Amino acid sequence: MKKDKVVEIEEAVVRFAGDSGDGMQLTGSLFSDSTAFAGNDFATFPDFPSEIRAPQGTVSGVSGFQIHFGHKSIYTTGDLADVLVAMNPASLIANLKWVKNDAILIVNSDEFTDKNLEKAGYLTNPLDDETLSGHLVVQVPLNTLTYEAVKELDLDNKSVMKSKNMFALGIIFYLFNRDYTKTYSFFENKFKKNPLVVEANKKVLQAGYNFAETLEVIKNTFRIEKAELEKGRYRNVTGNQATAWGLMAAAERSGRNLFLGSYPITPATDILQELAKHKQFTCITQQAEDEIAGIVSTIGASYAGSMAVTTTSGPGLSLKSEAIGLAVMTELPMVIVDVQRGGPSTGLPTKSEQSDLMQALYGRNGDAPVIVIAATSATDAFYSAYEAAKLAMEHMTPVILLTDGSIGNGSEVFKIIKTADLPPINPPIAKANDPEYKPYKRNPQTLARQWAIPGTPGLRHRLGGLEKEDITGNVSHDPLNHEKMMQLRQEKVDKVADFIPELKIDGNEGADLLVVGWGSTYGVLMTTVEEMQNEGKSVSMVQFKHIMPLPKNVREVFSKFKKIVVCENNMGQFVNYLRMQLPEFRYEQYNKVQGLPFMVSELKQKFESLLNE
Amino acid sequence: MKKDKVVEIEEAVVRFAGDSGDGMQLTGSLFSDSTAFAGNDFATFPDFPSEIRAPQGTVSGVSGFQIHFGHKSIYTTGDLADVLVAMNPASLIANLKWVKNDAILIVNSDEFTDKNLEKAGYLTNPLDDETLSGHLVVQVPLNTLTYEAVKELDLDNKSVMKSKNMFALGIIFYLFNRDYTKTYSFFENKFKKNPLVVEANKKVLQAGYNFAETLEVIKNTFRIEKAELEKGRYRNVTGNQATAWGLMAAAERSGRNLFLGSYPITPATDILQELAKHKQFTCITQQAEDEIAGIVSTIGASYAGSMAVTTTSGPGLSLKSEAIGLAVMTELPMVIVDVQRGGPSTGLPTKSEQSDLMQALYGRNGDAPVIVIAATSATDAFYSAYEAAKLAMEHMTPVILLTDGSIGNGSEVFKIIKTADLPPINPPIAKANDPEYKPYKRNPQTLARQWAIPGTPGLRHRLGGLEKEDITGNVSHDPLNHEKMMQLRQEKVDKVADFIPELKIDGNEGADLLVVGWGSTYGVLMTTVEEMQNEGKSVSMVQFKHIMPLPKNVREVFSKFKKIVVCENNMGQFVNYLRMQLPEFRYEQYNKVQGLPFMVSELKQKFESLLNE
Amino acid sequence: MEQKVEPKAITLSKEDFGSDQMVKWCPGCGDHAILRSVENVFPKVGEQLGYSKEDFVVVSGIGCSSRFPYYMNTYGIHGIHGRPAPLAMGIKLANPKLSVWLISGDGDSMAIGGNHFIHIARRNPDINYLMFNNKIYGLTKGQYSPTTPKGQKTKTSPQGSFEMPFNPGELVIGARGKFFARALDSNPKLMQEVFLAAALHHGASIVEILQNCVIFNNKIHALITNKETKDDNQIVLEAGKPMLFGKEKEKGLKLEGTKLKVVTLGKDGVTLDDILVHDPTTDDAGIHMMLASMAPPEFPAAFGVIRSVESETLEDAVWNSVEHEKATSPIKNMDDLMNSGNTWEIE
Amino acid sequence: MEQKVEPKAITLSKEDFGSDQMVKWCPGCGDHAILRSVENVFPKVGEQLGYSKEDFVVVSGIGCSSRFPYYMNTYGIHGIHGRPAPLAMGIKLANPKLSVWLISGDGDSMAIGGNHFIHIARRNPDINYLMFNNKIYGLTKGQYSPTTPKGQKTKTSPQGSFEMPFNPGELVIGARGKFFARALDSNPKLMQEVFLAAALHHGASIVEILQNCVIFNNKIHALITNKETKDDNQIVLEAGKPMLFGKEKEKGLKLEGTKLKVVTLGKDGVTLDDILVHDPTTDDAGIHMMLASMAPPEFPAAFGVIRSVESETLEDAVWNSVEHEKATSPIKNMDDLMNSGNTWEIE
Ligand SMILES: Cc1ncc(C[n+]2csc(CCOP(=O)(O)OP(=O)(O)O)c2C)c(N)n1
Ligand SMILES: Cc1ncc(C[n+]2csc(CCOP(=O)(O)OP(=O)(O)O)c2C)c(N)n1
Ligand code: SF4
Ligand code: SF4
Ligand SMILES: [Mg+2]
Ligand SMILES: [Mg+2]
Repeated sequence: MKKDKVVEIEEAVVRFAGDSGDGMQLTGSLFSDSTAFAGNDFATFPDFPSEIRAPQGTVSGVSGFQIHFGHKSIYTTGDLADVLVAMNPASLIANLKWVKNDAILIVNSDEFTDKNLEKAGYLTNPLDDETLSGHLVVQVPLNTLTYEAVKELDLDNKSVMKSKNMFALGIIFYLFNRDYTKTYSFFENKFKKNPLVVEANKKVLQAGYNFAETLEVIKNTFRIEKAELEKGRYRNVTGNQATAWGLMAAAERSGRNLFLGSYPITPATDILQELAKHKQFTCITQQAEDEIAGIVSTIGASYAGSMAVTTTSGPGLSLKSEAIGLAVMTELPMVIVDVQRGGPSTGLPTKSEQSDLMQALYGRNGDAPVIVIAATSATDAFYSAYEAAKLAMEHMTPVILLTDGSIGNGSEVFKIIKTADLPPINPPIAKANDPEYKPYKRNPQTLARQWAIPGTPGLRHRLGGLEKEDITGNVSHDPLNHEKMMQLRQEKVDKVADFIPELKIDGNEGADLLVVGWGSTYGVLMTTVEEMQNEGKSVSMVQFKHIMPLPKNVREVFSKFKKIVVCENNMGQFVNYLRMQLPEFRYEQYNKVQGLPFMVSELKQKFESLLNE
Repeated sequence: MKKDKVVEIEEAVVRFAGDSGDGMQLTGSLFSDSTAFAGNDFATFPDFPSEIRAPQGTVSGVSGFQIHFGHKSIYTTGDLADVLVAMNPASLIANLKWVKNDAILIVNSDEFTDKNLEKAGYLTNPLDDETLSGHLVVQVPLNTLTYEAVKELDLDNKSVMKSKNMFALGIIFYLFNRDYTKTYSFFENKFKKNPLVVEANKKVLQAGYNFAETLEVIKNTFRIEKAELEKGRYRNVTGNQATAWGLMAAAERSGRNLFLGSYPITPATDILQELAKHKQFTCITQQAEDEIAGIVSTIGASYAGSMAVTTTSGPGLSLKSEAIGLAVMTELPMVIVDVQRGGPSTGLPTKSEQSDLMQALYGRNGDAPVIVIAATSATDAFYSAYEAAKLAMEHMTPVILLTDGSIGNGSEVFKIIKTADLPPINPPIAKANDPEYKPYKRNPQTLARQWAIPGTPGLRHRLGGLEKEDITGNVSHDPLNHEKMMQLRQEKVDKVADFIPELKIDGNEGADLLVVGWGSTYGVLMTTVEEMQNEGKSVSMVQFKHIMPLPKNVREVFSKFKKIVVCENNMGQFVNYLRMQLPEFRYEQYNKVQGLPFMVSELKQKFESLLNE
Repeated sequence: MEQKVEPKAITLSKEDFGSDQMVKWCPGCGDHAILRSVENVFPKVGEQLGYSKEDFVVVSGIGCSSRFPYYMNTYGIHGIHGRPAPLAMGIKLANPKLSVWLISGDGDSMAIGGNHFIHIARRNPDINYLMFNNKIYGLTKGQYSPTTPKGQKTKTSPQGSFEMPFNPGELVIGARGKFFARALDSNPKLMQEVFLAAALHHGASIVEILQNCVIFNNKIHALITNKETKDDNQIVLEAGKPMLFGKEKEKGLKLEGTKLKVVTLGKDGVTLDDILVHDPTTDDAGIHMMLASMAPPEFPAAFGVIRSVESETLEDAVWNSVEHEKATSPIKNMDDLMNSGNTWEIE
Repeated sequence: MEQKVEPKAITLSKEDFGSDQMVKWCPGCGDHAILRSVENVFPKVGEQLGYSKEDFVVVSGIGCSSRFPYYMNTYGIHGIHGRPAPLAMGIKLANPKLSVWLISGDGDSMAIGGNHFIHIARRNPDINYLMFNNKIYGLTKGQYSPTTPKGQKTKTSPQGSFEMPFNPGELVIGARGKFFARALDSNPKLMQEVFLAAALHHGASIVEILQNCVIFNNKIHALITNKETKDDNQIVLEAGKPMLFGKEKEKGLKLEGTKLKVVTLGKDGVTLDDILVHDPTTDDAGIHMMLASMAPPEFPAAFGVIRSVESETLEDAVWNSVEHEKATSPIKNMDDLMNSGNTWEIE
């Protein structure tokens, strides 16, 4: 029974949920690819436990993947889902709070056995009682149908069950009118060595699609128009991948080799893994014995003339603190990427948070200023990483780039650019035998010292963590020299404000409320503020990407608003930083520290109450 | 020629300076002892290079020791010296800037050879030109006279030269009318195994004293009345020693064994060295392989029920950041002592600075609040350490105690107390087989959880760095639980404000200027403010010892003043912290980052200009 | 001070240590079997050394293996990555009467925790250190570890690892460790024997357990564990016994010049007298080093207790000193201390 | 990729490396003599391996010894405490054409830096690592270090140290290091030979230099260095030569059972044939371990190159892979990469 009715919609949120072994991340990313081919804009949000495969059927083992896609530009991963795929009772119970009131629930009814219901913590079967009322429940015996689909193939039980996620995907493809054959090439690539598995996956996917077609409960399918994106070539990137690519692009444009010294840590490891793949770009990755060795080898490589990078997440940044001080003192360029996660301590390692800001700004002994910038989205991570590297090298200083789990693991549509169109990078490399060279002589515009690279004739010099004499760089215990150097190091960072874009107000100057965010909250703040503006509310926003130094015009911008609210996923670190930097303004604050992104709905409520105060 | 004229003075500053091998630290401390016996109050300031014995005769090798003593209470180590002992040209050139215009300079003329003058960087002999005009220069051929004094003893050259500092000390003893025989017992103790050396030192000391008596240039000697100190028994302590003692007293009073896990680092090592001496108090000191092992073993010992401590300086605190997060999450008590030094990085390792405040407050991943308190003087280090340990155990949280090089190495007169008079310490130790025990159940007053010590029947539980469920302490990834626990951890620290003294204003409420300091600047700020008050200036002050949380009445205190100036030895960390915590006030700031304490003179100038603005 | 002054009469069972928490390792992970073996050994340890169930403390770092403490009903701490050794040492030094067990992975112990690993070996506190060697980072999903073979492709070594791996036994011995044993997740009997031996050894007992990570490094120990090859690729060392292996115990180890050699009894005139006899108690590190180094295909991998040398423990040295100072110091308390040395009276 | 493609014809002298900075070690400190030996060796290294004076980089941690880079006229970095190894490795990986020298102390290398120490040994980058072992923390004024003998009183061990020390050679070998040598601050000839051998060895060359700290640990090596005892307490090992020592080279080393033994030629029927011949190149660690362990009074301490085994260096492995990927990857630049895989066009 082919449905004739195709409903045109603006956007949708689909959430895939199953056991850690059910392949939900893969299912989600194949659906993202298909969404991309369909020309929609989208953003994704993977949500998985810190265990690899917690016991099957339990809530702790549930792994989720959410995608928000649409015809307009998509800035968030979606508050609540329109469609939920639940591969077992545990995924249903764990995810029901994340779906809309009238969502479509596709559940694998084969798994709703007494044992599984008990494991999930259901006292009664939700498929039989009122639990799901209001929703459109599509019960699918996924196991049975998957077996059915491949019964003529000579496949072992385990392999069959491994492909049942494709049956679910087939259903969703049908629901959104997608061409499932586009996914075939993925199978052909991934299971190159096992044609039987390729065949099975194709069959199962197709079976799912066809099955959906026959389903009575599904009254209509949905179509979302191609997004109104700028003309050009596009691809799908995760934030971590984009970060890696931004760094590689900066290495290419600056003519330096890239060196990465890093120690694996969730959710930053992907950057290391991505860079490790690209030795052909003379991208040297060293998996260090720990985070300290990671950054210290980075300092060594920077001294030796590489575009040097270290990547980590919160606890790893803690371990790097002492060495960041050495980088500050030696004034060597490097990018330190912190993909923030839920803290403190080991905290919530697979959840996202913005709580390393203070650590990035101040987490080391002595007054040791560095540039701090924060990426605002997965695609922006590309540009932020590029800019971080450019600033590091041109200003001869470490730069801390803050992203977070939601950016790093999330994916978005990325417009492919030409590397040549990126701004040039010109590190101040000292010339061989330059008689004027002095290790701590500075460029008057940037206050950057020169980069004199070992092996270069005529520039031998020594660096180190003891206080250095101005100009000569000799060790100095002189009291006034120390004070001068403290000021110079701070001024060098402050002067970067001359080289970064000014803050841009989204909305009217002088609106009743200025919403302030930084980093990854951009999408959700933006969506909220735009919605409210469309509703006629007097709300504007600014999103900070440059944190140390702040853009030059902040004071001017803030002074145009009577009420300022700073929103962030921590206990109030940026708002406190603003209180320090711009004490003349009064700031309201709104914080969410749940390891989860803000929702448009909760932000709206907060802003409205502020407007009504 | 016995001088009849004894001039009564209120106070004096003496500075001993010589090569690193000349024993100036010892000379200074023997003079301090004698000052103590004389009943004066005093404070000392050692000033030595980071090299052990830099080349003899060079400025880099100069080691200095300053003592400020008097009849009234002494709060500073003195701006400029009344008397300088200079054992060679290098010590003269390096220290001349630290003496008053009409100082007495006692110089070892034997060392003013062409070679030594050149090494020191003198083009002409300062003893022969106008360099020292205005000063009373006492040229003493110290080497010759020392030889002379012990020529009948069968002593090798090296041993003879090693005792020449005692000749200088003899002179100073004479100048200040001291009983040099009191120092004999020190020789007898120190050189127990070598009676010849005891004899030599006695002879040389006496010879110096007698020689001074014959000197024509010395027209009179000085006497300083006994200080008006409270009745009681006194002794001399350095800040590091006082810190160690405060900790040991807390262990004794709380009935816990003391455990210290620490890695040596200047200027904190003395605390480890002091505690290592007292195994008889069941004071277990473990010199760890690094700072991380130091704090982590401390966490282990705390879990096992010890009063656990780790000590370090700035770069070491950086290394401990990650583990502090674990201590916050496990809510285990411990004291983390940071004896701050000049930063950033290795910086100025033997100089003092207050620049680890931000690191102490925020230097770790996630929002991870701990109690932060700062000692205000060498003697206060005893009480601060005691209080830190009390707060840690009673509130079940890590406490960071900030001291600095000037406190740690400086010494002061300490009034001996009875341990029984210290406030009691009652850690919330869980009772065996308590059926109500839950790992994260809290005391409603303090929000402290209970301390359940391994080996105790019926309380088995597991701690760790992953987010914990409220009450049960089980691992929890629940979003709302996480937010709740974040708040609880912060509130627990905030509530400490109910258990610490309120801020006390020195001076009038509503004075034209409120001087604000924290930690080690107390003495010099106090001296300055009192002097100005005596001059009729409208200046008051408050000194912060409790930083996180701030005393409850800060807001009330600040609101009584129109102008507030925050003074500190860093680039403005506390003033920024105040801007965050109490954004409603306007703060002026005065910073000195030279590895040197403030001088009364420069503070006065600043405060006067603020008053005149 | 002796570790236990008066051994209590104690009866314990496996159930005393079973936890109510869900065990969240992957199905098929070698960690499950290790957990079971530890649960089986604790009652014996308690009974033989006089520890009651509250005296056991299980400490770990971070990694799949390090979730262990949550899965046992004992006192326990799950620490931070790489730092289980100082955590355990702090506990043991603070209270030597506890039975301290340390659980760690190859990354936790030898990557970020390498320094503490060698220092605990050298310092010799009486701690039982179980190191789960799956030659991969499990929890972070498949990066190479310091024990991953050179050339192996992993997520962070897509061209094959460039690094020579550590051999944990060699490292322990090089760090002057006094006890090293090796076990296998698939051999519970051997595990339990080795764990008990570790517990009975008074000092830092480091046990490497070859553990299979089914998800990210499946069959990494296959050469050693495969049914077909295992008799030729494993030798279980026993104190005082000749070093024989093979299906029929027909092969043995011999020292030839300065090197070990595999020989076959009866071949080339080799007799039982030529075969080395295992002495785990000699302090001489050379031979233990050779045994720990052995690896297929040239040699069988050695299992069982390879080295077990008596030596003063850290906590005994420390606490003996405490007792001595208590007995001899004239300064008994803080009041004594404050009033000692140079003091003066103001009236 | 070979370390040096085309050796340049280079002439250098000691003066090329002399610094204008004041050397601030204590008079009489062993560090002075080591500095002079290094200044003497660099010209030879440059000439033999084709490094010009700008190709030398001297890297260190923190400690008295670690002030070294300031006292030479080369490129140099004085790092942070314990981290010279990753600093040096970063430099060498970034530019394998540099001659990288690492200077460190016993505390810097084996206390806080212990992890990096064992990892550099395992990874085998071509770095020359000179570790000054004065068995004490010099710069912080006299605390015990990981090589301080058990029982020694120091500022932090007033009752005598409670800890078994490391033997650096054992640690290097246990970490699978390929080169270990030992030298003495008071023997410049031996130092220079050993430093040159370290430079010529392609891989991580770790040299322990017994160094005297006159201020805080004077005469700690006296048993080895004393005029009266030194012939009996030192053996200088040479490749291919029998292991003989003593004033008249009358004593030698023999393997008895699994252990080394000191024997006297002519006594008990001992002949030159019984004496072990030194082979630094065998990969077998057992015998090198025994040699590194030797210490008076039972044995002479071994000097010279104890172990020198060829093995691929880290940077060769990495850069060979770079060359290979450059040659074979179809993706040549970022534009290629961005356009690879799944992309789509919006018109
Ligand atoms: C400071 C820090 N760095 C990195 C990590 C990330 N991390 C967690 S476990 C782990 C390695 C796990 O490997 P292993 O120790 O071998 O244990 P396994 O999971 O294999 O049992 C890493 C790198 C972390 N949690 N903390
Ligand atoms: C992070 C850190 N911890 C501690 C110190 C203090 N510190 C400086 S050098 C040193 C040890 C020096 O001993 P060693 O490495 O043996 O060198 P030596 O001075 O004996 O040559 C210590 C503990 C430091 N500078 N940084
Ligand atoms: S990832 Fe590997 S080591 Fe971790 S639980 Fe799963 S199988 Fe075990
Ligand atoms: S303290 Fe010791 S190691 Fe340091 S310079 Fe002086 S003698 Fe040398
Ligand atoms: Mg592992
Ligand atoms: Mg040393």
